[in-house]
Order: sequence, then C-alpha cells, then structure tokens
Amino acid sequence: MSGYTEGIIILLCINAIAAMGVSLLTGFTGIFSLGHAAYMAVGAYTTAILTVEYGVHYIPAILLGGAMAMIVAYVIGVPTLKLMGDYYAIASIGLGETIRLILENWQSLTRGARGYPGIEGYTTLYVSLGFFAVMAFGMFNLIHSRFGRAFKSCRDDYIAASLLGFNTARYRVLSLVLSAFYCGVSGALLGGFLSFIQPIMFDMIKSTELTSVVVFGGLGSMSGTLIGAAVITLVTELFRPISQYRMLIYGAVLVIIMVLRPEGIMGQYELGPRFFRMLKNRFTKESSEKEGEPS
Amino acid sequence: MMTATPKNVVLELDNLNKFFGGVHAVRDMTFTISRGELAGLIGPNGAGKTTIFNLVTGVYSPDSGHINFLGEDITFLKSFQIIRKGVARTFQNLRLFPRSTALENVMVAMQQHHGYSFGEAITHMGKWGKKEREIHLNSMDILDRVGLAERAHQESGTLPYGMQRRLEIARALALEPEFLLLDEPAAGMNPEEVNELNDLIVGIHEEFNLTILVIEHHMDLVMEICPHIICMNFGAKIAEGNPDEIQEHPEVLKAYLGEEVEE
Amino acid sequence: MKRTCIAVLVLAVVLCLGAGAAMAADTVKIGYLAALTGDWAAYGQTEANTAQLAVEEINAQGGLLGKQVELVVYDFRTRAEDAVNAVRRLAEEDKVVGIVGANGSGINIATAPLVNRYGIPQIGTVSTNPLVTVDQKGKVRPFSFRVCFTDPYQGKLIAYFSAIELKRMNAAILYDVGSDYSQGLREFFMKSYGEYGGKMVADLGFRGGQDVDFRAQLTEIRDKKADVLILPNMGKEMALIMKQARELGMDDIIFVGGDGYAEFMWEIAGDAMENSYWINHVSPEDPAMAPFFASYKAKYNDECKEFVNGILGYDGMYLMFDAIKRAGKADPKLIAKALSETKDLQLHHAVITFDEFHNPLDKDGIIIVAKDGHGQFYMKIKPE
Amino acid sequence: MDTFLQQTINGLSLGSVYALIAVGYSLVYSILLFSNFAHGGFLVIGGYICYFALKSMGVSIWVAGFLSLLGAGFSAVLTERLAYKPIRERTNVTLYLLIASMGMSIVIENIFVIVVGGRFRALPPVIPTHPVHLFGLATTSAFDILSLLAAVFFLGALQLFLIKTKWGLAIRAAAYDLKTAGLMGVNVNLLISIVFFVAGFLAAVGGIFLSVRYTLYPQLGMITIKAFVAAVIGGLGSLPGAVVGSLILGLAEMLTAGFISSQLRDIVVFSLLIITLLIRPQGLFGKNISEKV
Repeated sequence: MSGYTEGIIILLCINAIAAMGVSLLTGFTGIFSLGHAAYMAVGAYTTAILTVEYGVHYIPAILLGGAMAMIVAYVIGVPTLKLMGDYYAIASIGLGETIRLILENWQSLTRGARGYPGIEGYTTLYVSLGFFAVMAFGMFNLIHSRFGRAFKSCRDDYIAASLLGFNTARYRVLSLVLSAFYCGVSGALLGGFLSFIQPIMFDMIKSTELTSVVVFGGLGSMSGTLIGAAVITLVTELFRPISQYRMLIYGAVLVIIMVLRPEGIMGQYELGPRFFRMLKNRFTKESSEKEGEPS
Repeated sequence: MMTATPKNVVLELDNLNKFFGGVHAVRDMTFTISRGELAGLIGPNGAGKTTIFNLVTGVYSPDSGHINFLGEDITFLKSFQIIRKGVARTFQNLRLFPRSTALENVMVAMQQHHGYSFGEAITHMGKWGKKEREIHLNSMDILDRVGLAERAHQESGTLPYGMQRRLEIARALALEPEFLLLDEPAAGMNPEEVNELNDLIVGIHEEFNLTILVIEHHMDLVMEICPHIICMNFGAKIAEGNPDEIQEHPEVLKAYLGEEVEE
Repeated sequence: MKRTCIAVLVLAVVLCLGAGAAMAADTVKIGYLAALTGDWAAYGQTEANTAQLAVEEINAQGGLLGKQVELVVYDFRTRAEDAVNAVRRLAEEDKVVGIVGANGSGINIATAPLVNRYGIPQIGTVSTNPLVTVDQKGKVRPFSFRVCFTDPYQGKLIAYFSAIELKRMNAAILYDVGSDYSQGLREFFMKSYGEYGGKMVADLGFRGGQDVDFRAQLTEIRDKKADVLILPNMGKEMALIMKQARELGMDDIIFVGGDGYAEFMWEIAGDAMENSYWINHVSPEDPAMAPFFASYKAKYNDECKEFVNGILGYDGMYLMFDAIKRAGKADPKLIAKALSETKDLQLHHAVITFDEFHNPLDKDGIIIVAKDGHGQFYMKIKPE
Repeated sequence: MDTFLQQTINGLSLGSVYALIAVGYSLVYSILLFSNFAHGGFLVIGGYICYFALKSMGVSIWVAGFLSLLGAGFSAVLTERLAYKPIRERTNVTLYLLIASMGMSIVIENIFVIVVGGRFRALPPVIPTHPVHLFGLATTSAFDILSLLAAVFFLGALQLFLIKTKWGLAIRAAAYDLKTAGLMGVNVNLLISIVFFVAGFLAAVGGIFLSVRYTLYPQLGMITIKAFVAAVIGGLGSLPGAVVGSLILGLAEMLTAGFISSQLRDIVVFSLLIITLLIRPQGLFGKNISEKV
C-alpha cells in the first residue's frame, strides 16, 4: 500500500473515532456540540506531554489522554448539561474556545501557540486501525445495549425518558464523557500522526467539521457516521487537484445534503436488514406512485 | 366504608397546592388510593387532573403539601426516583418514541429490571446475552398481552392511533409497577376501541395485581369500570365516592352539565 | 434534481481522477504547498502565482535537465493534517523531486518528519521558526530548508534597529498570542533588546484572526509612555494597530515591524503608515526585483502586493531549480545534497549560503521605511 | 480615571458595531428559532459590494452604501429561499437549518476567496477617522462617534418599522408563534423573506463600518461569532437584548484587556457567555422557555 493511501486511511481512522464520539452525543443523545475539538486538544496534549516528558509508552499515554478528556468533560458537563437544545450548542462554542485559549496561554505546560513539537510518530497504520477497530466494536456494542436505548430515549423525549425511570441528567453526562473519551483518543492519535500539535488545530472550524460529519451521515446512525467520515475525508482528498474549489464544494455538499436529505445519508438506520427494508419500501412506493400517475 | 390503614395505602395526597403564575392549578388536594384499587379521576377540561399526575410523578414540584407513596414521602423526589419506586404512567398527548419500533418502546421500559454492567454492554459478554434475551422475550409477552405482537417491528409513529394508546400502556406495564397512572387512555378513540380498552384495563388490573388511577374526561367510561371516583373542578376536589354517589352529587352535575342542572 | 446533483458530483470526481492520471508525461515535477483557502489565502494565492511564474520562466529557457518543469500546487487550508496528506500525495502519487512551501512554520514543522522519511527536500518560504530545519534536540533535519532568515535572527535585527539605529530605549510590544510566528519573534526580540540596553515598558498580546480592535492595549501602551512599538504580526493586524494608535492620539510613537509588511496595509492604515520601519528580507524597491514585479503584473494583471511571500516563493523556486541543475539528475536525495551545499548563490532578492542548519547565513536585513504612500528602501543592516 | 473613561468609550464603540450584527442574528432567531451562522456572510457580501461600487464604478458613498445594503439584503433572501426554505418546509428540526447555515457560510466565504482572492482590502476613507478629543479627558475617533450614531439610527429605524408598520406587527406576531401567525392569514414566506432582508440589510451596515474600521477579507464574517455571543447574552430573539448584550460585551472586552490582561479578553467573553447561560439561559431579555407536559 502506498504511503499516501496509508496516510488517508490513518486520517480516516482518526476522524472516524472522533466522529463516533460526537455521533453518540449528537446523534444518539440529542446533544448538539460545537466545541468537541477541544477534547481532541486535551487528549493530544496529555498524550504528547506524557510521552515526551515522562517517557510513558504511547498506548497507556493515549488511553490516559482519553481519560483526561473524560475528566475535563465531566467537570464541565455536570453544570452545563442542564442546558437544552440550542442553548447547550451555544455554550459548547464558549467551552471549546475557552479550553483552547487556556492551552494557548498555559505556556509553561503546553508551550503555547508555537506548538508542541517532537512527538514520537507512534500513529502507524496498524495502531490507528487497531484503535479504530476496538473503539468501533465498543461503540456498536454500546448502542446495541440498554445504554444505547437509554441514550436514544433521552434524545427523543427526555421527559418521557425520566418517566420511564431513566436518570436523564446522568445519561447526558455519561454520553458527553464517553464522547470526550473518543475525541481525546482521536486527538492523541492525531498528535502521533503529525508529530506536532498546535492549539489552533483544534479550533471551532474543526469542531464544526466533526458535527457536520455526523449530521451528514445521519443522526442516530453509527454506520452512517462512519460513511459520513469516509465521504468527507475522501471528498477533501479527491478534490485536492482543484484545490481552490475544495472548500466551496465541501460547503455546497453540506447545504445540498441538508436540502435534499436533511436526515443524512443513512437517516437513523444502521447499515443492516432494516435499512434495506426501508429502502425497498421506499422505492416500491415511489414506483407505484409513478404508475398511478395519469399519463 | 373502606378503612385505609397505612399498610394498604398506596398513594396519599395531603393538602397539595400548585400555582402556575397567578393560576391556582391544584387547590388543597387530599385523597388516598388503597392497594388494589381501580380508581378514577374525573373533571372537566382544565380542572387540573393532569397536573395531579405531574405532581405525583415528579414532573412538577408542589408549592405546598405532601405526597406519600407506600408510606414514603416522595414529594420532592425526581421523576426517575419515583418511577423506580414502582410508579408508571401514560400521557394524555402520547409520548411514545415515534421513530423506534413498538418492541423497542417496550424494551426501553423493560430494561429497568434487567440491568447489566457497562463493561458487559460494550463487550457484549457476561450477562449481556442472557439479559437482552429476557428483555426481548418479556417485552414480546407484554406486546402480545395488549394485542400488538404482530406489529412489534413497526415504527411506533406509524401505528394507528388506538394501537399507539395501547402501546403506551404496554410500555408502562413493562416497568412492572405497583401503581399505574393512566392519563385519558381513551382520548380520541371510537366507541368500539373504547370497549376493548375497558376490557384491557380491567384485565391488566387483575392480572398484574395493580393499583390503577385513571384520568378520564368521559364520565360513562369511568362509571363502568371504577368503583372509586374522585371528581375535581378548578383545581379542587368537589366529590369522592362510588359511581352512584358521584352521579348524584350536585356539584358534579353542576360541573359537568353547567346551567342544565337548574332546568 | 437529486439525480442531477449526484451526476454532477460523480462527473467531478471522475474528472479529478482523470486529471491526476493524465499527468504522467516526462517532466521534472516540483510540488508546492500553498494555503489557497482559509485565513492565509491572500498570501498563499500570491505564492502559488509567483511559483507558477518562475516555472514558466524556466520552461521558456528550456526547462531543467532537458525536461520541462511541472508545478503541482496543493492547498492545505491552513491545517496541518491536510498539509501532511498533501505531502504524502506529492511524494507518492505525483512523485515530485522537491517541495516548496509552506508559508507557515507550524505547517513545516508538521510536514518535516514526513519529507525526511521520504527523502524529498522541502524549502519553507516564510517559515522562520528554528524548528523548521532542526528537530527539538538541535539536530539538523537533512531534507528541510528555508529561504528566509529565522526568528532569532529577525528578532535580533528588530532589536538592533530599534535600540542602536533609532535609539529608542522604551519599547512596547503587541503580539498575537495565537501565532507561533509572533510569539517567536517576541521572545527573541526581547532577549536581544535587553542585551542592547533597551527596556520593555509593555508586553501585551491579542488574538489574531478574531480581534480587530486593539484600543484597550494601545491605551495602556500610551499610558506607559513607550517610545517605540514593536509589531511582530501579520499585515492586517499591524495596519489596524497603527491606525487605531494614531486615532488614539499616539503621535510620537514609532512603529517597528517584522517581515509581515505588505503594500495592502496602506489601504487599511493610510497615513498612519508614514514613517514606520519594517525589517524585511527584501525590498520592493530593489532594482533587481523590478523585472519580477513587471512580469507578475503582465501575467496576472494585478500588483504583487503580498510581495514578501511572492518574492520568497519565487526565489524558493529558483533555489530549487539551482539545486536540481547542480544535482544533475532528478533525484530528490542528490537535490537535497546540492541544496545543503548551496554557496554564494545569487537569487533575485539576496545571495544565499546555507549554514550547517540549512538556514541562510547572515542574510542582510533590509529596513523599509513607509513614506509617501509606499514602502521605500531605507538601509541594510547586519547586527554585530 | 482617564484610562477608565477611555476604555469605556472604546468599549461602547466596539459594542455598537456588534449591535448591528447581533440584531440581525436575533431577528432571524426570533422567527425561525435557529442560529443563522451564515449571517457573517451577508456582512462580507455587503462589504465587497460597497468596495467594488466605490472602486470600480466610482460612485459616491451614499450610492455605494445603498447598493451594498440592498445587495446584502437580497442575498440574505436568496440564501433563505435556496437553502433554508426547502428544509423548514420538510421538517421542524432546527438543527438541520443550523448545519445548512454553516455550509452556506463556508460557501459564501469561499466564493469570495475564489472570485476576488483572499487579499485584505480596505474601503477608501469615505468615513472620517481623525481623532476627536472629548473634553480633554479622552480621545476617540470621529469614526467611533459616527458608528455609534449609525447604530442608533438604524436600530431606531428598525424599532419604528416593527412598531408602526403592518409588516412590523406581523413580524412581532410571528415571533410569538409562527404557525399561528400563518393560520391568521399572514403570508409566512413573504414575512420570512422580509426578516432575512432586514437582517442582511443591517449586516451590510455593520459590514461597511467594519470594513472601514478594520479591513475587508473573505473571512471577515468570523467576527460575527462575538456578535452572536452578544445576542445570546442579551437573549436570543430579543432586539433590545441584542443591543444591551453587545454593549456589555464590548465593555467587558475593553475593560478586561485594559485592566486585567489582554490575553484573558476572549476567555472573559466566553466565560460571560457560559455564566449567562447557566444562570439565565434565556439571556437578559429573552422569553422564558419551558415545555408543556
């Protein structure tokens, strides 16, 4: 395999891990965030500092990076997740930017805006694929369990959910903390991929990209999220030769998808029998409608 | 006359008051429901019936007064804590998860009693398989009981209205409650469906050994199935007793028939 | 509607793939990393233009090694992860023999491990951070080069000029906390300024990109009675700072800025630009650069206003051309070797000799003075 | 004391520019209940129209300004028709509108990157910016006073429009309940178009002032994030809230930068946002939000 393809696959794994985290939060729990790049930053910096300054092996360091993102998310989430809908989304912009600004200003620890160089290039193809496989396995299992159903009921109707005995506040925090873990690990892998991190890499544009991928793939569909991550990553790569138009196309694709199919590529379905059944019903319905038209 | 010893009292409302801004939505409400009862809460639109349910299930907190459930003060508990003590309810405006299947709707409630750990959830090992099977089978049983087994895999939002009402009851039953609150279960149904529903309510009352409180707007339905009826208007209790007593009660007649009483 | 959209998308993808495959002719391929979108688009677009200009010029002279030169420009939308994949693509798919760009130290530092693994030389244009060519242990990166001078050197130039030439000993600095370039310059300026006997009276930051209002910081600088204000920033911010300073009635303070100077700043700052001084790599008035400006205008029907990036991108290309000629073969390893041996090479804007860390040795600093509506050559300096 | 006064004036003039942008945000939010992230794009469109009208057509600032306001207004309407209308007709999930608006903001930004290039441009000095000394205590520029006056003028005009005209009344009714307003015979699509036109129009006023004060470039729209924060602090959907929020934010920024630390400026801005949301999510002037069970 060529290094270029390899690079794309690594980046794809990294993006997909973060997107799965955001998907759990946004797609399955209904909490819309525009600041998740900050958790990637926390993971990336924690892992970088642990490996470079304390010589920790990269695998525990990556996991600790994810854990640190979880801790930050927990501390932030408990007070702020009381906010619902748009209000949390708006707060999350502030939270994400604040975390990034702190990293930028805490020069003794993070070396500030100049960035943190010299990270070991531990994110090889196999490391990224391994992390992706394990984390995707965990995520798919999670959503097909009592937790997945609980998250979804909090999303669909949090009053009904609490009247079915769910501690909705706790599930919201749990969802945020788990998504922060995924983003933290993803950030840590990104650090190992680039060997260099800067706070500016984790700005609001990055957060917006993560959320766009999830909406693009379908809210409430983990396989849709993976497809979304793949499509967005590949679109930016495929259109590289027409570099100037790339971002224009990216923006336009986002708008077109929202206009033509706001529920995303997969809707809320997973790639499975139920999705194909839905597709089949839809097409047969469409064709029967057409037949019914007076010619 | 029934003597309500603390032991067989399920729900006890004590001088409950609730204001919304300047509106006195619930006024000095006091009543008790004993174990095994099938009670009805009636009253005209806007009388405050649903507010009582919301107070009991912790959606709202009362401004004064107390609520006891099985001898325990639940006045300021959160909804999920109250539910876990053995209360279940349905909603006047359906609150199903419309994009989940009928089965999933029931499984969400059923899983409260078939827990497994987070580790088992992400690995699908340990008790996961056994518990998920239990959840699935028990949920199918309940769907079967309310006559929705064939529709188990249909998205609940696409079910006919009457079935959605029954599904909500099934979901509440899946919580395996001791005390069930039904909020206008017959709303929007045709007479035939109402009859079926009556049978269902009476049936599950006996079968699951439940205590039930039904809100109903239509008096005839309540009269048919509930031996114990509480009637309220403008937030206050105006009458309580058996169907005969209620039917005769002048305040009830006035509330329901308005001016006609004087004719 | 839906079908048409999908069809258009598919067509676009096919065209792009086809375009990639069609370029397999026998040419010398040079890659170029430019930020064509995002915050640095103004600079990246100019660089891409001047690089193209350089390629056309060399092809008109018969190309290199008897072959035509082909330029492959990729955008990295100011994001390091995107630049990394662009470099992989340049190396693996396009098989370039060398890469010029990017115009940002952060990007070069992120791509450095990669080009060194591939063994393809990369020349940073305005990437002034020391870590672009050496790793954090101080070891030189064999395939990383730059055509500009470094931050420590530029910081020293600014300090020398302010303290020794202008004799202004109470400096204030207003830097971008979010920019590695700005932070680096600040650090090295402050170090050298102290050595020359100057005193820092105010050291204030702002956030580039979002902040456009600097009056709070300027008010403080005014109150601290600084006599020189050091501006190690990008053109837009510096212009805004000067304009707002004059609006606040700070008439006596002298502005000394780094190599972010660009002609478009006059449009923003207007008269506030007058009598400000700028340390630079090049001067737009340099007679040697006149042909460059003329051909740029002829080809693009536009002034090359971001001339620092433009000229360094242009001369970065010529530096690469020279190394390819001397290597005698389109082999990246030989080209890198030739690059590291560059000695007394006359480029358009300067004479380049690389030191052991692949930094141009003791390049003269050019001081530009802003006068009468444009930047004019003031003096050359070389600090002792 | 001098410094304090100076920083206060700086803060107010910054706040007044935020206010022009924040009001547009709030107006759209009050009707459609979503945060239109493409709002910054309208500002950029207004700025560029004014720039090219002045530079290429050589018209006076009044004509250029007028063209720019109209142009931005119509592009806002066009954006709504192309991108938002199909979505809001299909679903009432405002999230999709939010994502579409993000896409639109990327599209608008990059159209300018491609067509006119990323270069930083400045409008010719059509608005005076010379220093003005206030009672010998503080210095401000003529521009700041003008921008404050312009903000007051346009926001006053908007207020009159909302109170005195038939459409203003319809907009205020729709802000309470769009569906009901539709049932009452209000032409909802026309109404939404008018709202977007007004929002684009005001954004262009902000755009012109920003381009003169600062500079014009395709990413200028990013600055609206601050105006957005101001709108939230004041209460989304509330016009007086947007103005008050903007002034508070302008003051907070300037006073923090002046008396605490310029690095903390943005942290203070975002903390202010979060604290407001935690204590009073509906903002200072917002409508209370609660759900009926």
